[in-house]
Order: sequence, then C-alpha cells, then structure tokens
Amino acid sequence: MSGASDRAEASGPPNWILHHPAYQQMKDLEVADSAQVHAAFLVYMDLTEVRQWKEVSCVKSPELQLVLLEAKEKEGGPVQSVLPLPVHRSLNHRSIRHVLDRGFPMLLCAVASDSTLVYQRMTDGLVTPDPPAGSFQDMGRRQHRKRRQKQH
Amino acid sequence: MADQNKTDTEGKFYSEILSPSELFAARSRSHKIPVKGQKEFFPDNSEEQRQRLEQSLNEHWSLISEERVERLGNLVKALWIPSEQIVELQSPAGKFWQTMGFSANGKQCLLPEEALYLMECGNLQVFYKDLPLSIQDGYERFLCSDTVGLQQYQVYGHLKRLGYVVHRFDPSSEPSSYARKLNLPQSRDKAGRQLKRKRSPSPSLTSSRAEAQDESTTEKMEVEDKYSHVGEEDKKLPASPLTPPTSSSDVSRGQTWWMTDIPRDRESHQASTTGSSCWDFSAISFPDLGSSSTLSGCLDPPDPLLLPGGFTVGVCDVASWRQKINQREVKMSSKEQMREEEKRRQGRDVDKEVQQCRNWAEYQKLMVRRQEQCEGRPAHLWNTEVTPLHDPTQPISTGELLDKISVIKSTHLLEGASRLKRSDEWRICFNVYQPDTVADFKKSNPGKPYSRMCVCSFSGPVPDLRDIKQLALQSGNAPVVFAVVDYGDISFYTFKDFQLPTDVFP
Amino acid sequence: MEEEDPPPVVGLSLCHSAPLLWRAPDLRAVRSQGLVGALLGSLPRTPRQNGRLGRPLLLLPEEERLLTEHRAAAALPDHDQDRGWVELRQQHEEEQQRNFEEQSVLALEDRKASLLRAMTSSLTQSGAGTTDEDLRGHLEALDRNFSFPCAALAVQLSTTRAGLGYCPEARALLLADWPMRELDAPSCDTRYQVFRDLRGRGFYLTSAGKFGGDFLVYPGDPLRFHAHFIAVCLALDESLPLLDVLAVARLGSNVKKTVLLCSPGTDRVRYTSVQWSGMV
Amino acid sequence: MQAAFLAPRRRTRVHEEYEAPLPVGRSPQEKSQFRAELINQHVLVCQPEHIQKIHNQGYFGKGVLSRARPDHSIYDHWEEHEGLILPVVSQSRYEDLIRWAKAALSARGLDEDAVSQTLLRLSQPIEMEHVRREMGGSQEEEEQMEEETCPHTKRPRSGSKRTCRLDPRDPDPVSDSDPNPNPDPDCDPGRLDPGPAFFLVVSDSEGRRLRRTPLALSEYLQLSLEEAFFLVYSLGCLSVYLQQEPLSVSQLWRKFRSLCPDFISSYAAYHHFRSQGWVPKTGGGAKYGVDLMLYRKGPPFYHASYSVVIERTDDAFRSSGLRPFSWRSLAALSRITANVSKELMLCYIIYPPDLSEAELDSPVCLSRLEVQEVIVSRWVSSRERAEQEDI
Repeated sequence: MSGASDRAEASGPPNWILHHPAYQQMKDLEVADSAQVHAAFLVYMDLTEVRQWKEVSCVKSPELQLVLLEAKEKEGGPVQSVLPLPVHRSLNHRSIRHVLDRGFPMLLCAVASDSTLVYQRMTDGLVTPDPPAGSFQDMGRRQHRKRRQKQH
Repeated sequence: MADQNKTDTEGKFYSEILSPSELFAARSRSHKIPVKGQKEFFPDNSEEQRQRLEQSLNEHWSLISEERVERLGNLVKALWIPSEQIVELQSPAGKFWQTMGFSANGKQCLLPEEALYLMECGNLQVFYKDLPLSIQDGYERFLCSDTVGLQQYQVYGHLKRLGYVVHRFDPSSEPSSYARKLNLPQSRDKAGRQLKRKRSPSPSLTSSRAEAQDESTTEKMEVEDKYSHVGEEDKKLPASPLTPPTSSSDVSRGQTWWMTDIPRDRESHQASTTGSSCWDFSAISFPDLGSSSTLSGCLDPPDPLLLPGGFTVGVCDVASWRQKINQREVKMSSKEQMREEEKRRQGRDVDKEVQQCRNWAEYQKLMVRRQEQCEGRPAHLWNTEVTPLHDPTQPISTGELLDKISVIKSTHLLEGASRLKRSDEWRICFNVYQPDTVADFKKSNPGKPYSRMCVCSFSGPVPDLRDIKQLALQSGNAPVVFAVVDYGDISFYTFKDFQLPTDVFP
Repeated sequence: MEEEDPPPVVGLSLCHSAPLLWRAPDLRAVRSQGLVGALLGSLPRTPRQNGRLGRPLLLLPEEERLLTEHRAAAALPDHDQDRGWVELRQQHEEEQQRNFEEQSVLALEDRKASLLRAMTSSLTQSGAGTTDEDLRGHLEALDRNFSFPCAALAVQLSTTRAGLGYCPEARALLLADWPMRELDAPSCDTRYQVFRDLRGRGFYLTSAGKFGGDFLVYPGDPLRFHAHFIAVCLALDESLPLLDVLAVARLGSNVKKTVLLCSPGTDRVRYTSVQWSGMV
Repeated sequence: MQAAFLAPRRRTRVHEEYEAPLPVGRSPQEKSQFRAELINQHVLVCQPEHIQKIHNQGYFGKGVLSRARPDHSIYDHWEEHEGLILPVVSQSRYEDLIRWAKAALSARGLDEDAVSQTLLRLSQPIEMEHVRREMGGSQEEEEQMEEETCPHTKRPRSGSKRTCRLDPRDPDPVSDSDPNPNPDPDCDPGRLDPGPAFFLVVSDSEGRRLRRTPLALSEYLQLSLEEAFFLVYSLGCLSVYLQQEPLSVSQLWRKFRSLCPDFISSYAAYHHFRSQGWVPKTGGGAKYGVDLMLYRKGPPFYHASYSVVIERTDDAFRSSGLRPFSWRSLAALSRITANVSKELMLCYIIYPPDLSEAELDSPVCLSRLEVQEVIVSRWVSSRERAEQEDI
C-alpha cells in the first residue's frame, strides 16, 4: 500500500492540459487573467469531450480582455458565444451586451473553483418563456411530484 | 381597456356617499367573494378573452368600490383624541376587548392601529369633532411613523386578518438581559405556560405543530442555560455518531435516521485501549509526605530506572518540606471523588503507546522510534514553522481527528450581545400570539409570545450579525421575525441561532 | 387601448410619503392606464382575509412618477385643513336625520311587503279564511305600531374622506400644480426608465421583490394573465455578483419565468433575457 | 432562539459503498501522501490512484471531465467488432487526437524525427489478432484484481462509460491499469473487451478501421482552494506542487490568499464544517447561487442539507461581506433553497479586533476566529394564500 506515497514523490506524467492544442491556443490569445483562461479551457473540454459540441474554438474579446468560446451544439447548428467566468467574479450588463453584440446567442458559464460548471442562456431582447404544459401534462407532472415526495 | 367597462353605473362610482335606499338595500347584500378564474398565459386578442377580462374587471371594481354599511346597533362608538394618540370608547366594547384595547382612568381605550383595524372590519365608528371619520381619515390621522406607521400597520392588519393577537412590543416590560442570564423565574412566563396547559387541543394542525416546536425549543434553551458552564467534551456524547449540540429533547427526533446505518464500534474501540502493561505503580513507592506515619526525616533515593537519564538523586531530607506543605486531610464528596477518578483515568488514556512504557528508558526509545517515523514525512510540510494539524503517519480515530482539527470556536447569538450599544435602526414592533390562544387570552397576562415582529422595508438594509444579535438579546425567549414590506407584499423571515451538530463516521 | 382624451386627474393622498389612492373612480382611472398598484386595506365585504384586499391602493414610485409626468395626478389637500367643519357637521346631522326618516319608511314598506307576501301565500295554501278586510286591518295596525329602532339604522362607514372631490368643480382644483416629489436617486431613475419603457410596450408591472427582481412583467392585466418576466433593473456598468445572477436565474426557471436584465442605455433600454440553459 | 436541526434526507438509491470519512490512514501501515499540482491558479490531482482516494474518502474535488465523480470516458459509442467491443470515433476526431499526441510529444522535448516516428508507429493499421494477443492474459488478472482491491468501485450504469487513461510516456498503452474493464452485465461473456487501448475509426470513405488510441485523456480531479488547503494543512496528506516544487503550508496559505479575495473567511468556514464531520462542496453552491452546499456523509448518500453563504464580520459583528445582501437577493436565495427542501445558512466568520496582518499571514490565525451559524427561513403566516401559483 505504499504505492501512493512513492508516487507522490515522483513528478508524474506531464500534465495534458498544458499540452492540449486548445490550451496552447488560448495561451496565445494573451489574456492576462489566467484563472479565466483555465475556466475557458474547462468549458472547452466540457463542450468538446463531454457534450460533443462541434467546431468549438476560442476567441479573445478585446473589450473584455477575456477568452470567449464559439461553438455549435450540433453539426450545422447555429454558432453560439460562450462566456466562461469564475464563479466568484462580478460582471456588468455592459459586458454581457458586448458578447451579445457579436450577433450570436450566448451562454454564460459560471465555473466554480472545483470545476463545476453552470450554464445560463442569454438572449438579446425579451424572450417569452415557454407556456406551462397543458393541463393533461400538468396533471401527470404533479402526480409524478407527489410520488417523489412520498419516496422521500 | 377599462373604458369599455364604463357603464351607466358611472355616476354611482363618482358619488361614494350612499343614498338612504342604497344603505337600506345594502343590509341584505352578499358576503361572498367571486372566485378568480384560471389565469391565461398569452393575450390572443380573442373576443372570449376580452369578455373574460371584462367580467373579471367588473367583479373586481364592484368588490373594490363597495362601501361598508353596518347596523348602527352593531357599531361601537368612539372618540379620537389626537393629543394622546388614542381612541376612547363611548359605548361598551365588543368581543374584540378580549385581545385588544386597554383601560386608563376608568375609560376603555384603543391604540390607533387597533381602532383603524376595527374600523376596517366594520366594528367601530370613530368620531372627531362630532363627525365620523372615514377609513382614509383613519390612515392619515392615526398612523404615525414613530410608533405604528403605514408599513407597521400593513403588517399589523395582515396578521390580525389571519387571527393572530398582535400587541405593541414594550421593551420596558421585558426582563433585562441580566435577569435572563440569572435565569430568574418570570412570573409572566409561568402563567403563560399554565395557560397553555389548560388550553383545549389546537384546532389546526399547522398551529399545533408550530407550537410543539416552540415548546421544545424553549425547553432546549433552558437546558442549555443550565448547563452552559459544562465543558465542550461533556456536551458531546461520544457514543452517538451524530451528536446534536443540545441534549435530550433533540435525540428522539434524530434517532430514527442516524442510528441505523452506522456500526457503533467506538465504545468497544475505546474499551480495548485499557492496556494491561503499564507503569507498575504497585512496584514503585511513592512517599506520602503528608502522612503522620512517615517516620524518618529522610527518603531513600528512587530506582534510577524510573528517572529520565542524566539524573542522580541522592537521599532527601524531607523535614523542611513537611513544614511547607498543607497537611490537612482533603475531604471529598463521593461526586468529587468520582470526578477525580475520571480525571486520572483520562490522563492516562492519552497515548496508548506511552501508557505501555514501563520506565523512562522505554519511553525514550518510543520517542526515538517516533522521530524516525516522522522523518518519512515530507520535509516541505514538517520542517517548517507552520506544520499540518495532523500527522497522517500517526493514525487516530476519526472522532479524535475531528477533535484535533477543531480549531475554530463556535459561538452563539447571545454571546457578546450585551456589550453592543443598542441601535435605533432596528426595533421590535409587535408581540404576536397564535390565533388559537385567543379563547383563553388575557391581556393582563399574555404569556410568552409566539414571535416578535420587526417591521422593515424591502428596499432597506438586511440586518447584519450585530443587528441579529441585538434583537435576539432584546427578544429573549421568543423568536424575532422580520416582516419585510414590499409595497403590497409582506414576507416574513427569521434568523435563528444554530450550531451544526458534529457528525462522526467511524 | 388607452383613451384619446387625457385621463382624468386622480387625487393622491400621502400617508407618510406613501402615495395612496382612495376613490374608486381614481383606482379605475389608473388601471385603465395600465397601472396596477397594490391594494392595502381590508376588503369591506369580508375583511378578515388576506386573499383579496381593498382600498387604499398604494402606487409604486414609478407609477406615481409616470402619473405626475402625464399631469394625471395631484395631491389631495391635507386632512389638517379642517375647513368648513361647522358646515360639514350640520350637513352630517341633517343627513343622518333624513337617513333615519327615509329608512323608517323603507323599513315599513319592507314589513308591509313581507306581510302581504305571507298572507297571500297562506291564502293560497289554506284556500279560505283571510280576506282583503283582514289584510287591510293588519296593514293599518302595522302603520300605527311600527317604530324603526335606531339600532337598526344602516349607516355607512365611508372609505374616503368627505368633502373635496365630490363635486366636479372641486376636481378642477386638482389640476393645479404640485411639486413633483424627488425620486431621483440613480437606482430610482434606472427603475423608472425601465418601468416607463415596458409600460410603453403594453406590459403591466408589479413589484417583484419576493422573486428577487424589481418588477414582475405581465403581458396583460394581472387579473387574467400570468407574469412572463422578472425584470432586474441595473445600470449598464453596475457590478453584479455572478452568484446573484445564478440565484435569480434559477428562481426564474423554478417559477417558469424569464429573468430580464434591463439597463437604460443612451438611446434605448437594453434587455437581455436570462434562462436556465438546461445543460446539467 | 435556536433553529431546530432537521434530519438530512437520505438518497433513495445509493450506488456505492462508503469507504472512509477522510483520506487519512487509520493504521500505521496505510500511508497516505498525495500529490497535486497548482496550475493556472487551480489545484489538480493527476494520478489516478490519488484521485480515487481523495475523492472517494471524503468527496473532495470534482473530475474536470465529469459531473461529479471523476469517472469520465471520452467514448460515447461502442460497437461490437469481430467479437470485441470497441469504442468508435470519427475520422476528424481521430485526426484531432493525432495532432494532440504530436503536440504532447513535442512538448516533452522530443525532436521532430522522434515525434513523427512515434506517431507513425501509433497510427499504423493493426489486426484483430494483434489486439486479441495483446489483451490475452491481462483480462483475467484485472478481474481478479478488481475483486481483491476495489470491492467498492462503483459499477458504471451501462457499458458505454469507462475510465480511460493513457500515460503519454508510454506510447503503447495497454489496459493493465484500467481498474474498471467491461463490467457490463448485459454483454455476452464470451466477447472480449480490449479496453480503450484500441478503437474503431469511422470515415465515409474507408468505413471502419481498427487503430491504437494515440493518446487518451486521463481524468483529473480539480480541488477547490479550500479543499486543497484542508488536505494539506488539516490532514497533512497532500502536497501541492508549483512548477515541480512542493509548497510549504505557509507558502500555500500566502499563495491562496493572493488568488482568492477572502480566502481566510472561506477557508475558515470550510474548515469548520469539515471539523464537524460534514462534507462541504464549494462547486455545488454555484448551482444555487451560494458559496457552498453542505452534505451529511457525502453527496452519494444524502441530499445536501444546507446552502451556505459565508459572511465576514468584525468584532462588533458588522459585516464586511464581498457580496452585500439585499432583501431582494435574500428572498431569491431563500426561495430557491426552500424549493429544493434545503435550508439557507449564513456562516459568519468573526475576526477579533487585534488580529494583525502578520498573524493573518499564517493559518495559525484560524484559532483566533469564531464562527456563528444562522439559519434563515421564511415564515409563512398562513397557507390560505397560495399566491405563488397565481402570479
């Protein structure tokens, strides 16, 4: 069982994050905020490796001095801008507008310090929410909820 | 949109004084409120939708524009006395007297908010300079931002309409923090509890549950007060993996869930630590200098094996020492003896390996061995000024580990609260009593309130810890509820003291 | 939808700086302009419940400001101006007297009518016995013996203050200028600009404090429609903790509404819709 | 008034067994020294054994490629191919991986020739026979190993998710270290699963071709700064390396203070909850707009009990929070917390007045802090108003 402690002394294999082409690309964008770069890379990995989004690429926002991502959810789908941001940051509406002014629908992705990601969809203008499900479906859902409550 | 609703009744809306025939007719009007229909999601400009809206609006306006009409015989007459900011009754009080109003100089009086609420309920007609006051007059004349302003009245009305008994909070009638600290019996409190016992079973499930909780928290507080001097260790029940911060009252609730899935092997673990090979105290002689039976004035040198290295101890003359010490016999109660015994036992249990050493040589060997072990530890963590709290090469149980790393002290709301200067920013406005206490309610002896209300504006600040502490101290035995007024909406929030229980998994 | 005629001027009464509307026609007038306000008082019909409240109506500061900008509201004179108290007292006494007399007559008629009803029904039931003679006798006895008890008098507990406002001429007074109250803290201004813009788009707005926002935004009268948006008003450069955005967005998705970030820009108000992405 | 303690809600379905509350040995033989790297202001644990121990014993961190438990596999599609179950990737994906492997090799200082040779060897077509031979004996061994050493390893929900890793030092990886080979109970026991060392490359022109995986992602565990510092300082079981140099406790403390605006307060709160035996998760807080979520035992066993907001106060209990509260934000937090049957907790960290900057420069100052927990709840004055439904 001493394997673990022995390994701790060894330096281990080189970190693949640092050698990832996308990471190198982000580095080359010369964004000073390295925490944001890391956040952007985590989001990049999530979109490409976990969610299988297509044509994920990174760009620099000159106004915000941050790394943005562009990606398509499906092959041939519309381009979306993604703004990755560490979760304890603040932002203002103007920065969101800068990203929206690129002309694509936007995702704001909050990146927690342990790499948990929370995506919010942001759209220019007033987007009416989906109407509540019809009464029949509604019934079903309520019953479902009741059942779940019973289980707890 | 509402234009379309302007019908021939328009004239009626503009004259809000009812004619005698209207008044007469109003005696038999309905008291039902029309049910609001299911709301829709999208305006679709359809005729059906327009009609439904029109109907809703018509119902709404007829409800809103309705005037209060009461039989004169059902109204209590009263006078507004602006100089004293009170309303004096001119005819006998109604049922409301059980929970509202007060007597002064042989007269029955109401506070302005009470009078206004009763006016709104159609129970009271208040006159000023021989003219009846309108509801509007009541709002404008009675409400006063120093005592009960509009927002306070909104909260008052909201609670009253739900049946709560609501009284102004009087800081001077509350026990001082000093009295509370001494845990002096409060005559009011006692009476209040008796009152509760007498009370018939609570009619509604919600209130009875809330009350039960209320009761248990009171008990808990008392328990805690009594034992607050007991040290941290005594509070933790080592056998239970999840120890509630306070004792007994909580256990029954917790038991069902925490007892089931945890092997309770901590006790057995502890029992096994009482090793057999210790320092052999029967073989080591300890001189009893205090004993009158000590014969000679000299002590023999001790066994060198028992001493740390490098010492040579010769014969010792104890005569001079005997004069310096207190030789009176120590008298201990059986309780004290037990405690003493406990202390001794704990002292020995500290370190199993140390306990197993029979003499200094063995102890020193152990220390060397440990030092060697430590050298396996990473230097960057251990060969510096600040070292980790725990050394993973020295395994200990989880409980011990948690104890060891507990370096941040947990505090409670009343701690340090009395040294804070009272701020004017926050004040408790009302005492609130549950609706089901009304039947037995005594204004002179209201008992412990269900809660105390602090009224504040939604656009104002949120209380910080200082405010919460101050109010908790001022409120004492009842929880403080913040009634936050956002125009027509009122939300209630509590900020309650809490100590997360320790949860030990073996 | 809104009338071409200038809306009637409504009378505001200030209760510790809170703008209240008291008269039913005033309430209708502001509703016709798409302003909802908040009812605060007990409902006369069933006072002991909170589900539906009655007058007065409290206006949001934005509603007050919009009305005053349109010169559609004015402050009512203060209650301390106890002008004409003597006349009012006299008027009141006369009214009470008249009221008592008229209600006595009505009560008598009422009794007669019920007597008549009772007798005719017993007539038809029994088929014989009572005659017109009997009936007249009963009615005369009623006339002679009837006295209307004072306690039975139905009286009105007026909602609005008597006096000004009941005659149309007095309403003209309301057109007189009154200083607009200062509501120009920057945050107030942001809220107002958003309020005015959304109202201008035909939405109805109420306060959305308990939903973590400034306004709940309805596509039509809230009596009939669910709110679509939770509007959060903030200046373009106002710093907003990301955690707050996450909280309000999550709440929005819980209650199936879109969170709307609203910031007045130089030319127009900018809106950004925030919705839960569904990416978990 | 003391808030009542509400029993945590147990999860209805638990997929795993409980290993240990914390990643520290409970016998002298069981050594626990783990390693993490500080990269881009974040702490990453890269060695799979370390990841498993740190995560499974106390639920520290999150897999950067996984939702929670570090169990990501890059392959979503698996197919049967001549009796073997193999992952399937597209041609473009394959090219990406080759490119990436090339970058990784170059970064290790290999010259161009060596790089292209290695790549060539990697991308050569291979035969099924070769795969079968290479797989051969190792399969049984692994299964035995799994039974002996990892009785608690969670079985994947389906055969499509597997752990995969590749050590770039070894361009010809075999699956001998894969702790979790083909445990899919539904699949034909007669078929062999070669693990992720080989896959099928699909292209329109050439159909399916068998290839070696040129490089695979290994899952990393990212620790929040609080988690990392706790493992280093409180448990002494982790060493954090910055550019191959291990940091001392003080160095790490200073470093983290410079990275996080109020690290002391957030760490104090984290430390407090851990020392009470609870499992705080900073990442989960983001979903609810708070600083951390508090679990009994661990997320697989219980639903979170509390949403926690950390506030810092001075000795006079005046808040100096970085995120000033308004009733508006409190209303939102209180509602979303109640909607998921959790409680909202404010955790105040109280600083004594005489705490000097010099003292703050060392974690020893933690013992001078105090913690006050407060439960915020909405009191519903009546059920008569089902207002929420109506708006």
